[in-house]
Amino acid sequence: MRRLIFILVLIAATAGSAWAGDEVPTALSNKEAIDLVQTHANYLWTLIAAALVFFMQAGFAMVETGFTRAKNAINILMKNLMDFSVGSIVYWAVGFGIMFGTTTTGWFGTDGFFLSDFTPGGDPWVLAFWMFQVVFAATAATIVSGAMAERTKFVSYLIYSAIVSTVIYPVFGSWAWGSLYHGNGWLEGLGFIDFAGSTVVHSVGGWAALAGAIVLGPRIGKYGPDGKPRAIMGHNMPLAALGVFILWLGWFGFNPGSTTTADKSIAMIFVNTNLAAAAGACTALITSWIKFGKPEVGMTLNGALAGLVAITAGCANVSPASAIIIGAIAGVLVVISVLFIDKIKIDDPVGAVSVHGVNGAWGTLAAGIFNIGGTTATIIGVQLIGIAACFVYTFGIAFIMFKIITATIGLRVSPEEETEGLDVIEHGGSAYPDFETSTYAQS
Amino acid sequence: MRRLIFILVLIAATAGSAWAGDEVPTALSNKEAIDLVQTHANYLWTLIAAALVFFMQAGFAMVETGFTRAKNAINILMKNLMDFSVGSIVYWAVGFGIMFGTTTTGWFGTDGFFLSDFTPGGDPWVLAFWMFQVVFAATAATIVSGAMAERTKFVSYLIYSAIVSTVIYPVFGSWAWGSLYHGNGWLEGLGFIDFAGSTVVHSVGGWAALAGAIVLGPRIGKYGPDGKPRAIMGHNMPLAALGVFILWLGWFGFNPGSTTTADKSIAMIFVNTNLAAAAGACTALITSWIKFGKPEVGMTLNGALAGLVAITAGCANVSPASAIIIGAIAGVLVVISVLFIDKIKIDDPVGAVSVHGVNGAWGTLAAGIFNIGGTTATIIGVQLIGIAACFVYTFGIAFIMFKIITATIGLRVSPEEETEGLDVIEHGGSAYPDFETSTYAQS
Amino acid sequence: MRRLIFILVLIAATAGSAWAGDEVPTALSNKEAIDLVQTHANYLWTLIAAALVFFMQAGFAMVETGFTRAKNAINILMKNLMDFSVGSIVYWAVGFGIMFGTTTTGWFGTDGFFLSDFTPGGDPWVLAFWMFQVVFAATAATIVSGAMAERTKFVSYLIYSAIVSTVIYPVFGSWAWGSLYHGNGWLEGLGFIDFAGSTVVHSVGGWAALAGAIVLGPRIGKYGPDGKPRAIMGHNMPLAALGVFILWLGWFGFNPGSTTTADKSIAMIFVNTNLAAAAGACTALITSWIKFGKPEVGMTLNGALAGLVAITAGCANVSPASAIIIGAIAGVLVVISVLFIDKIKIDDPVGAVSVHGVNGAWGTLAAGIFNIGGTTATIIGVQLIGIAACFVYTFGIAFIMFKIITATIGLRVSPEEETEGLDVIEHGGSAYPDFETSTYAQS
Amino acid sequence: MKKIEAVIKPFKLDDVKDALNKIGVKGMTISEVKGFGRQKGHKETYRGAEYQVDFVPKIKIDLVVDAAMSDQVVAAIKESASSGKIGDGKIFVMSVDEAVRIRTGETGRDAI
Amino acid sequence: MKKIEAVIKPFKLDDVKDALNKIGVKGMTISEVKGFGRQKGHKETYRGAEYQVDFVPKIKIDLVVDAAMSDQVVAAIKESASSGKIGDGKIFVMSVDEAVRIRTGETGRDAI
Amino acid sequence: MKKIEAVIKPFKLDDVKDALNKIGVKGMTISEVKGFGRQKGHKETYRGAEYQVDFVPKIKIDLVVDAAMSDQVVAAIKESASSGKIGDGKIFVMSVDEAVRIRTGETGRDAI
Ligand SMILES: Nc1ncnc2c1ncn2[C@@H]1O[C@H](COP(=O)(O)OP(=O)(O)O)[C@@H](O)[C@H]1O
Ligand SMILES: Nc1ncnc2c1ncn2[C@@H]1O[C@H](COP(=O)(O)OP(=O)(O)O)[C@@H](O)[C@H]1O
Ligand SMILES: Nc1ncnc2c1ncn2[C@@H]1O[C@H](COP(=O)(O)OP(=O)(O)O)[C@@H](O)[C@H]1O
Repeated sequence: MRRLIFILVLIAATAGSAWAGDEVPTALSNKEAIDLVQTHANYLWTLIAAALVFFMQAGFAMVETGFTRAKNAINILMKNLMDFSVGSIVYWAVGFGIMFGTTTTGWFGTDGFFLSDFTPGGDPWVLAFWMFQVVFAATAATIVSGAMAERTKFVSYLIYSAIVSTVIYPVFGSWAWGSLYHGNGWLEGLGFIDFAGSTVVHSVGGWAALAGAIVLGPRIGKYGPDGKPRAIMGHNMPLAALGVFILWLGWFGFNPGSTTTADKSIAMIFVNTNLAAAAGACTALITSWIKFGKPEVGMTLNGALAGLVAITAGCANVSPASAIIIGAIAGVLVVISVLFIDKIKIDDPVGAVSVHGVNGAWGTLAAGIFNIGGTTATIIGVQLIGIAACFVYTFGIAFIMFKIITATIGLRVSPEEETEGLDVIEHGGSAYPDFETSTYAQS
Repeated sequence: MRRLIFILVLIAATAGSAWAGDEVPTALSNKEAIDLVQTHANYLWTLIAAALVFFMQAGFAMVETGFTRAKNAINILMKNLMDFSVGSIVYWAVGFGIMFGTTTTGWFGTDGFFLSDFTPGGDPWVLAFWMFQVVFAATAATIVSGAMAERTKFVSYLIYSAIVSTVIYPVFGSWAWGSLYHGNGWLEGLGFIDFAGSTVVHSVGGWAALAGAIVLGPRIGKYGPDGKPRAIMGHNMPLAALGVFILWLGWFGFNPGSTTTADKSIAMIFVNTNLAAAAGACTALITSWIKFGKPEVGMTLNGALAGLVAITAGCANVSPASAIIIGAIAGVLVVISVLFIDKIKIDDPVGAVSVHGVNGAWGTLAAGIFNIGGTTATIIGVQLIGIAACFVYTFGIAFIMFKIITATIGLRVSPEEETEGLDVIEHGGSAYPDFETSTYAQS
Repeated sequence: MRRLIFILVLIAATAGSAWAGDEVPTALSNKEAIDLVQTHANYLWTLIAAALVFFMQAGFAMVETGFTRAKNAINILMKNLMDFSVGSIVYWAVGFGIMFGTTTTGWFGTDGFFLSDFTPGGDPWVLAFWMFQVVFAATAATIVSGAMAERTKFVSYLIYSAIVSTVIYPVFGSWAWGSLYHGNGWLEGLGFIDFAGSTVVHSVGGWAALAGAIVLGPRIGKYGPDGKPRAIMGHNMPLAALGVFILWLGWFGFNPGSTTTADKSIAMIFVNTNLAAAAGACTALITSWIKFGKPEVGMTLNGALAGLVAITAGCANVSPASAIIIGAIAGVLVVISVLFIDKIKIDDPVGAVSVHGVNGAWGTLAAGIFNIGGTTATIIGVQLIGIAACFVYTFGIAFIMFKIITATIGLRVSPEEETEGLDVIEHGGSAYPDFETSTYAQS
Repeated sequence: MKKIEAVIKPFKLDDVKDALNKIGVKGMTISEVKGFGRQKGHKETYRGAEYQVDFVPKIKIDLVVDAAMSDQVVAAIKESASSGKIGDGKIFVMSVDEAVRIRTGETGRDAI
Repeated sequence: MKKIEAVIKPFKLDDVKDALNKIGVKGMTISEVKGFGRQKGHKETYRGAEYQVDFVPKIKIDLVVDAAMSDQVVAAIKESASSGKIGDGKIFVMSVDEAVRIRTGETGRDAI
Repeated sequence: MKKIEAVIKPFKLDDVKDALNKIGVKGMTISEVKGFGRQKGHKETYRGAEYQVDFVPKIKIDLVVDAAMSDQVVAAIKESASSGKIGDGKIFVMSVDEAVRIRTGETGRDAI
């Protein structure tokens, strides 16, 4: 490896200059060197955080698999793997440029495609930054798969998840975060606060999921002849719980990592993230206990996630005490929202809309309300504008996209396939061939 | 995000001063800046380590779920999720203050509740430190759930695990670690060595678990009419093994992270941690092979954990060779201990007492014996005092607590519920609805 | 802990000198302090990366368990746990010295056994470096278990995996990487490029796996009377998928960590690693879709891994665009290779040979072809020499080793044991006692 | 008394159960079985190798009724279990000599 | 020969097995079944939606014995399987024309 | 018609199936069962405590055939299922009063 280090040092020019040195150090050369070490720390933190956020893909995969039926396990796993894989490629090719390229209009970027901003020998920060951003894009994309689970055609999934990572997410992202790189969006221009993406990532994912679930319609058997929602139980609670722990871990990259700087500010973000998640789990547990007479596992797991989503916008500008309040409210909200969405006959197997859409909105509002520096009508107003813009834009465009897919290649599998299970029909395999699975209980 | 960075920089005052600078750097301003960068590295390491330790919650959840029966899976998962969630809140409100607040008596702290030591604009170190400590507190609490699995009332669990994180753990913690912040405990005053908590975290958890298992009594069917212990097999070995790998990973935050400093010392701690775990797995494998004629998976997994627990106290002050010896002995010890505890009719489904209690004590003693700077009768003596104090205090108070709970709301579920399974009765769900589970084998 | 910090500071001498300081700082003392902080960052990164690579053990365990049958789950888990545990001990005692000790011949090192290069008070870098290297050694060793799964005697496994970590891997490693420490190998002398070990780690593992699979012969029932390969389905796809996500995460330590330096160069390595994996998954999906008419999960998972293995050699000296090409080719290659190996009657249950051996070779060649600084016949030539040397050496010595084991203690379990399952016979347990498993489907 | 064994398609179970309740059947025992017959299984691919699943999942209903009710029950099952597609399954009728209710010790018709 | 089919509560299996061994029954075959009868299932909640589990897990014992032994066996099962609570299950007796031990080819009484 | 119930060793299923196909049996129903008999189970160790697995996994084949075919079928199963080792299993033959094919309503011999 060392041999290559040399090549690398040449590439990382600045580094070279700072370390070449046997020449006598001066206050100036030292200052330069100090800044460089801090820069190295920033790279380190940004990339480690990116790795943690990447791992959230595993979390989503486990949660969504655990909350759906065994006969569709391969399908949901494939979707989670492929939305990240396809997403990485398209975000490299197009998405990143749209989100962070220079923009004349303030509506989206128009350069920096194919990571063209990076030239060997040049400053590699764009690579570190891209790495951190691509895992965010994939998060938005993967949220959708949960709400549309157990009935969506695989090929259609690939197409729309590519569209989400190429256009839908990046365009909105450019409005709120473009200036983090070469862009400058109208929403951030207003002073919109969404530190790590309650709206930019989670609501975008959640509202797209909502559109998808509506266009698809509910799974066979989800609603009885009486129109009452029926339980279609997830097949593997340990996997679902593992997924939530993994997501919680990943959020320690998602929120504090959004500083892309290794400084003291990450401490409060860690604490806020953890407290909000804890509070969300507690209040969701209590709410389910009161409403159903028993502490329900699915809701409690959703509660922790709801707390995490809700603190994402304000994790850097609210106090720990506020974080607890924000998370606690999210925990109640998610239970009510899941029941409500079930009731209005929208079938969201994993609760993606309630967790990411609804609580993304709540969290964004809360970031304004609980702003540590105090709040104003303007701040709240801007937050509301951002929330509304996200819903109108995302739901609208996603709805149209899903309608077009339905009209062309088709979005949903046939009833036979749905009953048989997507694993056999779509992938020609079964996830648990050695186990006896009960065929009637949930067919 | 960048927009917020500014707010943050203001918050992180010191940082502000160091980076504001276009003024000409001086040796002094540089020194200050260097210290700041090092401080940033310390924050980074402390918080990343905290994230790794947090992930141990997932490890415990998988180990405990894997080592118990399918009909109680939801219950054990919920317990693991909630002890961390509830624990985070109560440790924020009370526990941290008791453990690290200023103390006049040396018995426990009396300020710093609700993270009141942190003021916006002030030094956020208390937040980083709290984050690292809360995951330790939750570790102590979650250990208990394993020993009391498959028969403890959920509501009673919530209550006692809250008490552990609020009082039981923090009080002992203040004795040994208080001076890491504002406190100063009598035990550390004596020079007690417990770098990362073989005693403070693991023995506290283990002895509380012992008290709980004794008060609860064994699971139905654990002992035959002949009084011989019968096997109640864990239902999912892959999950249990995954849990052990996750815990091993987490320990790379648990032990080296306890420096809360990014310096060279963490290297030896990493190596010691890894070698002790490896040695523990090896000797436990061999011991089980000799004793049962076959290399047994449960014992081997426990062996790795035993090695990790045992090296925790001395990870920073023993040599790698000593670490191997410490781990190797732990691996033998855990097998003997599990068999012994089984024999005296204490039912510990996952071996929590043997892994955390017994080997926590062994590790603490070993930290004195193998001290890299040489050992003395005094060192050993102090270690023994610490070990004894931990047992007497923790077992005593926990025993009383469990007795009170038994006498009031009740600690154990009804025999019917136990036979039916806690998932259906306590949570109204089942962990694997799509799978055919054998109902007689282990009912 | 703080109390110990002092002891530690004494140990970490240099650190001591730099921080002791209330004396007036000078440009020189500052320069020294700056270098020290950078050194701390390097330690931090190297050790965090080591932790991530360690976690790959969990990934391998899940992939191999998921891709094999339920009746052998405990066995494969034990093998994964023990190759790391035994491997850690023998690599500490012998392997590291052979790989990185001073060498007079250029064929292997002859000192630094038992970490003897570390002396309390001395520079602990050797410990950080060892920690990073031991997880690499274990990776090479664990690769073998997959190809030989479901029919290898446990005791024989322990022996040969110990030999791999003691001799086979270290000797080749010393040829290519020895100079990273005290050694200097003939291969690196030629200018062989293998930044993170496509050849050194993965091909070594893959070719040893090939030898093992050949000597063992296929599992009962793998080939029909007609000689056609028959599917023996893996029993748990969610575990397999989880394993792939974990491995992907671990690779963010494996590749960028190989800098063992916290500088800007890691950014491009992160990006390349991610893009190659994504591309591999995409092309494997497409290839399986074309070849089998359906997107097959096993192949797609292998595709992601193939991309990761292939980029390992060149991750630091190829452009992101090249990384995509390298990964894309790997994804196609792995499918073809798996089918080919199946066809020539070598039974590799998890595709270890195709993923690690074949794509390790491809990646090493690609590192020459796509070299960012341009390529030459010499570069390609040296890469080919390295690839060939690895195959001849590793396959040869491993083949002999397996033959000797077969002739002595025996390598394969009896047909009865194989039919019954290794868990019951070798370990006297079952991985899923609460589940009804189908006994005929895949007996 | 007669024992009626019906092998049906899993997703038909609910309909059959309801149909039997309607005609007053108070008890039955079901089990997961695999069927082999005119309805062929399907092919699966695993890592490139094809795999023929011969046996199709079915539900078997065991039902003991008073001889007098037998035809009516058979008719009800035939009705409710039929999808008209191959693989709908079979109904077999056998004689039962004795029936006992464990709880009460009642025998014969009272037992069922 | 007679075939005795008993549907019992899972946790009673051990007792029944022991009782049968006592009276010299050398073999039996058991299977996991689900029962529907007077004993009703239970309600489960999943993410807020209620779910009625109609079928209760039971164990079915298949046992072929010499006709002469039949009553004794039935009595033994009735004894050992009874908890007095609803859902204890049923015992059915049928005639068997022939029995063969695969290993030896023995038939009739020698086969069981 | 006759109902043939065979309890065999799982890994023999393929052979039995082929043997039955050869003599023209078009359908059968199988289920996973656990057997208790002369073939004893095995001991497992879990965390040091021994555990006796009494019941051995077996496959049960349910097969209804025309009475005339019965002996031939029994012979075929006996042949193909035999490994000569203890635990090979049993074959039982019972009379069936009626058979119905749900799809067509055909009864008797035409139904099977
Ligand atoms: N002779 C038989 N004995 C027992 N079960 C049978 C027999 N023939 C068919 N079955 C069962 O009935 C199911 C359906 O039969 P099949 O021939 O596939 O369709 P159909 O009943 O519509 O002709 C089979 O899967 C099998 O479980
Ligand atoms: N007519 C029947 N035919 C077959 N099995 C039956 C019949 N009635 C009951 N069973 C079985 O017996 C079990 C117990 O019957 P149930 O009516 O619930 O209680 P009890 O036997 O105490 O009256 C049921 O779960 C079912 O498996
Ligand atoms: N009397 C019986 N009634 C029902 N099934 C029986 C009976 N005896 C044996 N079996 C079944 O046959 C299987 C094999 O019988 P076993 O006595 O173990 O060997 P063998 O048939 O070679 O004598 C048992 O596991 C059990 O499933």
